Amino acid sequence: MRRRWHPGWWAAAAVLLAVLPVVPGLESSFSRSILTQMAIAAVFALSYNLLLGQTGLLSFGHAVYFGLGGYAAIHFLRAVNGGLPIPIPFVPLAGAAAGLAFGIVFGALTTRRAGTIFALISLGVGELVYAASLMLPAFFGGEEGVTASRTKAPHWLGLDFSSQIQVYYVIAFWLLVAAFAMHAFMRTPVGRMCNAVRDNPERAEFIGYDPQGVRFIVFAVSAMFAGLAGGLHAINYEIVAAEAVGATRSGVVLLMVYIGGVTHFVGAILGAIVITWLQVSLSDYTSAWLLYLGLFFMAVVLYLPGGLAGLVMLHVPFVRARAMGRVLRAYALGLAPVLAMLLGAITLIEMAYRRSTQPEAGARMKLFWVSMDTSTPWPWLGAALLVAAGYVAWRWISPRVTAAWTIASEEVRVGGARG
Amino acid sequence: MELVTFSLLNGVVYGLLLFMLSSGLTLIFSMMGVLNFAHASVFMLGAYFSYQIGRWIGFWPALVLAPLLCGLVGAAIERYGLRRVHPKGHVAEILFTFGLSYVIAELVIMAWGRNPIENRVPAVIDFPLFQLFGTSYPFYKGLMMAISVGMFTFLYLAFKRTRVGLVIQAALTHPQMVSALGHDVPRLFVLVFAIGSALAGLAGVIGGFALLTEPNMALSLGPIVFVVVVVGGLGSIPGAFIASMLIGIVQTFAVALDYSLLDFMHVVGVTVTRASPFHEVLAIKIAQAAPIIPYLLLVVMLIVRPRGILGTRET
Amino acid sequence: MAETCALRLRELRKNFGATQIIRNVSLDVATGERHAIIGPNGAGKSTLFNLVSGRFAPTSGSIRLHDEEIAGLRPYRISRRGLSRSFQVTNIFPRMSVFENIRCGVLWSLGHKYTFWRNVDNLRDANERAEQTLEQIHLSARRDTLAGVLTYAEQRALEIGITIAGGANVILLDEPTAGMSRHEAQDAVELIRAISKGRTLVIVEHDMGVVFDLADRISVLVYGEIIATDVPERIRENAAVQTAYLGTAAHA
Amino acid sequence: MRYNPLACIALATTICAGTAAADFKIAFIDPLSGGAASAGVSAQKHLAFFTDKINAAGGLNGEKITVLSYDNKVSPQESLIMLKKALDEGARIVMQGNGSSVAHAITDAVLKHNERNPGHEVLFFNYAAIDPALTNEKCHFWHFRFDADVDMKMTALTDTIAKDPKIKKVYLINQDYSFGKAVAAAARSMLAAKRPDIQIVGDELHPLQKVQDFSPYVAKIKASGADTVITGNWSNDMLLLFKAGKDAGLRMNWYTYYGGGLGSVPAIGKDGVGMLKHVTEYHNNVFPQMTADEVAFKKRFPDKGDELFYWRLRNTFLLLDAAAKKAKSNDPVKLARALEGMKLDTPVGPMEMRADNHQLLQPLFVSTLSDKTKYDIEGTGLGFVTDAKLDAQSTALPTTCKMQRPPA
Repeated sequence: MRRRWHPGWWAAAAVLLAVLPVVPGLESSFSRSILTQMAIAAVFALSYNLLLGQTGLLSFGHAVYFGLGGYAAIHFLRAVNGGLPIPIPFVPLAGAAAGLAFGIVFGALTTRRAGTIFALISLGVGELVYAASLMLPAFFGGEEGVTASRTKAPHWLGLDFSSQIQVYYVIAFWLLVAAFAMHAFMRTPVGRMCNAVRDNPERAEFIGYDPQGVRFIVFAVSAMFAGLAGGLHAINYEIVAAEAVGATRSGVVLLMVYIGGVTHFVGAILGAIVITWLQVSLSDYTSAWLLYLGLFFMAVVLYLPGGLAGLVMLHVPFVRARAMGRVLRAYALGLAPVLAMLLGAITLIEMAYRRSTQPEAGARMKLFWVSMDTSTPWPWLGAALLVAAGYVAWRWISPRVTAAWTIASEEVRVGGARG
Repeated sequence: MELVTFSLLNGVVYGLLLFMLSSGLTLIFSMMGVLNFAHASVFMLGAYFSYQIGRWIGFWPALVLAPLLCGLVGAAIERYGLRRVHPKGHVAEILFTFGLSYVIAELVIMAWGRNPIENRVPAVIDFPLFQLFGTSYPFYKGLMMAISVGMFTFLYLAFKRTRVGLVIQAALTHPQMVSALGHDVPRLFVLVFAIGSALAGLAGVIGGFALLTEPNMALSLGPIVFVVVVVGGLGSIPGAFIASMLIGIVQTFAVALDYSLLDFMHVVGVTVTRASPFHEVLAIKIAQAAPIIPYLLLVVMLIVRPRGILGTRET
Repeated sequence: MAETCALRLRELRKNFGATQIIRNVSLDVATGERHAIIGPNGAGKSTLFNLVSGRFAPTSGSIRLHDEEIAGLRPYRISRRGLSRSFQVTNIFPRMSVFENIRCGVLWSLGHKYTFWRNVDNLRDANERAEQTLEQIHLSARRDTLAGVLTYAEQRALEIGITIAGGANVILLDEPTAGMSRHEAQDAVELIRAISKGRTLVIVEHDMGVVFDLADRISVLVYGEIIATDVPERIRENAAVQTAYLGTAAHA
Repeated sequence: MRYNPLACIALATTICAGTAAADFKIAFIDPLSGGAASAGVSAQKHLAFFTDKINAAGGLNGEKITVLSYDNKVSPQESLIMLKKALDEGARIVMQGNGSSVAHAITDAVLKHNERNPGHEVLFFNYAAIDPALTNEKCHFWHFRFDADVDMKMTALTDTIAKDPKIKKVYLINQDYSFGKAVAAAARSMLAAKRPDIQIVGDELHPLQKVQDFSPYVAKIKASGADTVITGNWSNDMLLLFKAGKDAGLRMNWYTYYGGGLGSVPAIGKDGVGMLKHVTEYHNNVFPQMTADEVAFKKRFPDKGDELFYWRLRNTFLLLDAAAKKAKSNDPVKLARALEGMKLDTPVGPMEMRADNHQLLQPLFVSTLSDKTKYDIEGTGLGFVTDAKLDAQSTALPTTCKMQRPPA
C-alpha cells in the first residue's frame, strides 16, 4: 500500500473486467452470473478489509450493513418500478446511503471498543438485526423477502438491463469505482491513521488522534461500501431475503478476506474469487466441501498468515530476480509426497462421507476415475498407506526443499544488492 | 403464583445448563485469553461420545470417559494447533478456532451422519425427581444441576486456591516471567485447554439429553456461550455463574410476559394507530423477543461496562 | 505580558490502590526552559510523565499547560494543545514505513485532522515537514523500510522523530538515550539541543553527562517527592541529593 | 505487461458449460449439506425412485428423465445461482420444497426468466413450501404446488377439532416469521368460525430456530389451562418443544403440521400416543398392507431413517406422466396447459390440479400417534392411525390469484 498504484494497473483491471464475460468458456449465463457474484463478493470483501486488514478490527456482523443496504436498494427499486425516473445503474447508491446511515448509527455503539470486545459487540448487533428482520415484515418482507423488477425502469442509453451481461457490466463498473475509491481512501490522512491505529492505538493518541474517532470514520466508510455491495446484490437477484443479514454471510466474508490475504489490497478480491468459486462449484463435486474449506482456512491461519496474495507477493522478488526456476524446482521436489498425502486423505474423507451420509448408494464408488468398494478394507488401507508414505517422504525431502528455498532467496538478496 | 414458581425453577435450571455449557470456556478465555469459537463443538463431541460409549458400555462409564476423551481432543488442539497461533495474537486464535468449528461439525457428520441421533435419556436416570404442582422434574435435570454446581466449586477452588491456578493466572499476563521461574508455560496451556475441553465434554454428556444431539447443535447453540462469559466478566468464575443465572431467569420470566410497548403506551394514554410505521416495532411482545434478550444484554454490557459484572480486565 | 510558565504542577498525587507513587509534587517549568528530572529507579519519573501527558489521570492535584488546566484530559486532547512526549519503551508503528511514521506525527498539527478527501501524497506541507524531520534524525536513508525492522538505536531516533514532528512547543523526552552507545548518545544530545531551541523541554535521563550538558535547571525526584530543584551546579553539591543517590555512605 | 495476479486467477476458473443431451432434465434445488440436509436428501431419494419408475416404462414421450441435483444450503442467493446453472444445462422443470424464502426467490426468478426468454420456458414444481402467498398474490402460470398450503391443512385440523367436544381451551405456539404467523392467523379465523365456544388462551411467537430450552413455554402452556396446542413448528423447534413437554410430563392434545417429521416421534415417545395428531397427504398405516411403492422404496433405501415420507412426490410424477401423454410433447408450455385442471385417481382417492391457481387438491389425512399400528416410524414401535380423511374437493379454498396465461 506504500506507493500509489499507477494508472496502468487500473486500466488493466478495467480491460480485464470488460473482457472476462466474453472469453470463450465463460460466456454461458451461469458463468456470467458466477462472475457477477464474484464482483459483488469482491466489493463486499474489500469493504470488510478496510476494517480487518487496514484497521485491525475483526467484525462478526459485517453482513448487517450488506443486508440493510440490499433492503434499502430493493425498496428503492420498487419505487422506481412505481414510476420514480431513476435508471437502474444508480439504484445501488441507495444501498450505499443506507449502509452509511446504519454504519453511523451502529458504528457509534460498536467502535467504542476494539479487539475482542469489538468483535463480540459486532456479533451481538448481528444477532439482534437478524432476529429483528424476521419480526418486522414491513421493511424486511418476512420470509419471502422483498422483490422488485429491474426491467420495469426507465431505459438508460438504450439498455433495459434484462440480460445478465448488462447487469454484469453495471456491477463491474461499480466494482471498479468502489475499488478505486477504497484504495484512494487508504491514501488519505484518515486512511493512514487507520494503519497507525491498527499498529499502535496508544501512540496514535499521543500524536493528536482519538482512536475511536478514526475507527468510527473507517467503520462508516466500510459500512457504506458494504451497503453498495448489498445494492448490487439487490439489482442482480431482484430479491433480498433475511439471509442477507445472516451470520453465515458474515462468516463467509471473513473467510474470503483472510484466505485472500489481509495485508494486500488485492487479497480481498482474490479471496472473493476463490471462495465464491469453491462455494458454488466444489459442492457439486463433493458433499464434504465444508470440511475442505474449514481445513483450508485453518491451514491458511497456521502457515500462510499473508493469505494467497501474500503467497503470490512472496514470489514476486524471485520472478524479478529470475530465481523463480530454482524455487519451482524446489517445489517440484516436494510436490510428489504432498500430492500423495492429499490424495490419500481425500480418498479417506470421501469414503467415510459415502458410508455415513449415503449408505443406500451402495459400497461401490468412483473417485478420481478409480472405482473402489468401500465395504472391503483394501481401499481404506491403501489410502492410509498413501498418507503415511507421503508424510514419511515429505519429512525426508523437506530439508532439501527448504535448502533450495534459502539458496534462491540468497540469490535474490545478492541480486538485489547488485541490481 | 404457580407460573412464578415455575418460571423461577425453569430459570434456575436453564441458568445452570448455561453455566455448565460455558464453564469450560470461562476457564480457557479468562486464563488463556482465547475466545474459543470451537467450544460449543467440543460440547457437541461430548454428547456424541457419551451416546456412543453409552451404547457400548453404559451411561455411568460414559459420564467419565466422554469428558476424558474431550480433554484429550482439547489437549491435541492446543498442542498441535493453537500453540503455533498464540504468538500471532488473539485475532489469529479466534480465526483458528472459527475454522475448527466448521471442521469438527463436518467430522461429526462423517462419523455419525447428518440426522439427529436418538440420544435418549438412559433408563438408569430416566425417572421423575420430584413433582411440583403437577409438573414433574426429571432426575437428569437434577443431575445436571448437581454437576453444574460441582463444576462451579471445582473451578472456583482450583482457580483461586491451588498453586496451579495461581501459576496459570500469572502465565496469562506474564508468560516469559512465569517460564523464567521454571514453569513449563506451554504445557500449562495444554493442561488448561484440556481441562476446559473436558468440562465442555462433561456438559455435553448431560446437555445431549436436554438439547438435540445433531451435527448442527454447535452452530444453533451459537454465541450464547460468549454472552455468559463476557457478561459475567473476563477472568471471573463467580461472574460467569451470576451471568448464567441472570440470563436464565430473565429469559424465562420474559417468556411469561405477554405485554408489548404498545400495551404500555395504552396504559399511559398514548395511542399509536396501526398505520404508523412504529406500530409494528412497538407491537412486539416481550415474550416474542425473549430468546434474543441475551444478545441485547451482551451489547449493552460491552458498551457500558466491558469488564462485565465481576470482571477484572477488558481483553 | 508573555506567559512565564509553560507547565505548572500543583500538589500532584497518584496512587495505585494503596501504594502512593507521586506524593504531593509541585513544579514550575518556565517557557523555553530545558528542565531535567533525575532520580533513582522507581522514584516515579515515568509515572509523572504519564500524568502530565494524560496516559494516567492523577488522583488529585492540578496540571496547567500554558495556564490551562489539563489534569485528567485524554492524551489526544493534551497533544492537540501542543504537548508531545516520547516513551521509555519504544512505541512506534512497526508495520508502516519510517517516512509514514513521521508523517502520521505531523498530520494533526498541520490541520489535516480527519480529512478523507485529499491524497496524503499531495499534501506538500506534511511531506516537507516529514522530510525535514527525517533529515534531523538522520534516517533519510531508511525512508521506506518498515519501522519494525530498524535497529534499536534507529528506533529510538524514530521515537524522538515522531515526538518532535508535530511541532509541539512543550516536549517531554523519557530517557531518549537509554541503550545508546556513547557516540549515538552524543548525536542524540546535539539533536535534542537543536530541536529544543525556542521550545520548552522536560527530559528524564540517567546519563548525568547528558543532564548536565543540556539542562538549565534540574529537579530530583525521590520516592514520589521532589527533594530539590536548582541549577545544575548547586544540585551537584546538594547534600540531600547525594544521600538520595549514594545512600548513607556520603556521611562517612 | 507487469505480472497481474487478477488476470491469471480469473482465467484459471474457466467453467465449461455441460452439453445439453436430448433427454428431459429436471433440476432439483434443495439443501443437500448443512443443517436442513436431511429433508433435502430424503426428497432426492424419492425423486430418484419415481423417475426411475417412469424411465423403466419408457420415460416421457420417449425422453429419459435425468435429475440434476443442486445443493442450495437453504439460501435464496445460492438457489438463484443454481437456477441459472440448471437453465444453462437445459432443465425444463425446477423442483424445490424446503424453505418458503427459497420458494419465493425461485418463483420470482422463474417468472422473470420466462418473460424474458420466450421459447425457453421452465416450470417450477413446489413440493413442500406451503406459504399461501405462492398460490394467491404471488401466483403465476409457471408455478405448480403439490402440497396443501397452510390454510388447507388448517381446515383439516380445525374440522377434526370441531368434532371433539372435549376441546375447550386452545394454545397457539409458532415460529416468529411469515409461515408461523400464517398458521396462527388461519387457526384463529377458522376456530372462530367453526367453534366460537373454544377459547384461545395463548398466541405465542418465538424466534425461528433460536430457542434452546422450551420449558418456559411449556410452563406457560400449563399455566394457561389449555387442553390443546396447535403449532406449525418444524425440525428443531418441533423436537425441542416435544422434549420439554415430555420432561415436564405435559399431557396435551398436539395438533401439528410436522409432528410426524424426522426425529419428532422419537422425541415425544409414548407421551404422544393418542395425543399427537398431524395432517399429511398420507401415512404408512392408511392401508392395512404396505403399497408396492413403499415396499420397493424400503428395499432400495433400507436405512431406518428413510421412509417413503413424501407421498405427494408420487402424485407429482403421476400427474407429470399423465400430462406428457395428454400433451404428446415435453415442451413446458404444453405440459403446463395439459396439467391445468387435470384430474387423476390415486389409491387414496381422486386428486385435481386446480386450473385457477395451480394448487393440487389431494386427500388429506388427520392421524393420531398410536402404539397399536402395523407399521411404525423410525423403529419407535409407534405409528399413526387415521382419525379423519378429507377428500380432495373439500380442501379447496377461495383464491385471490389472477393468473396471466401465455398467448395460446
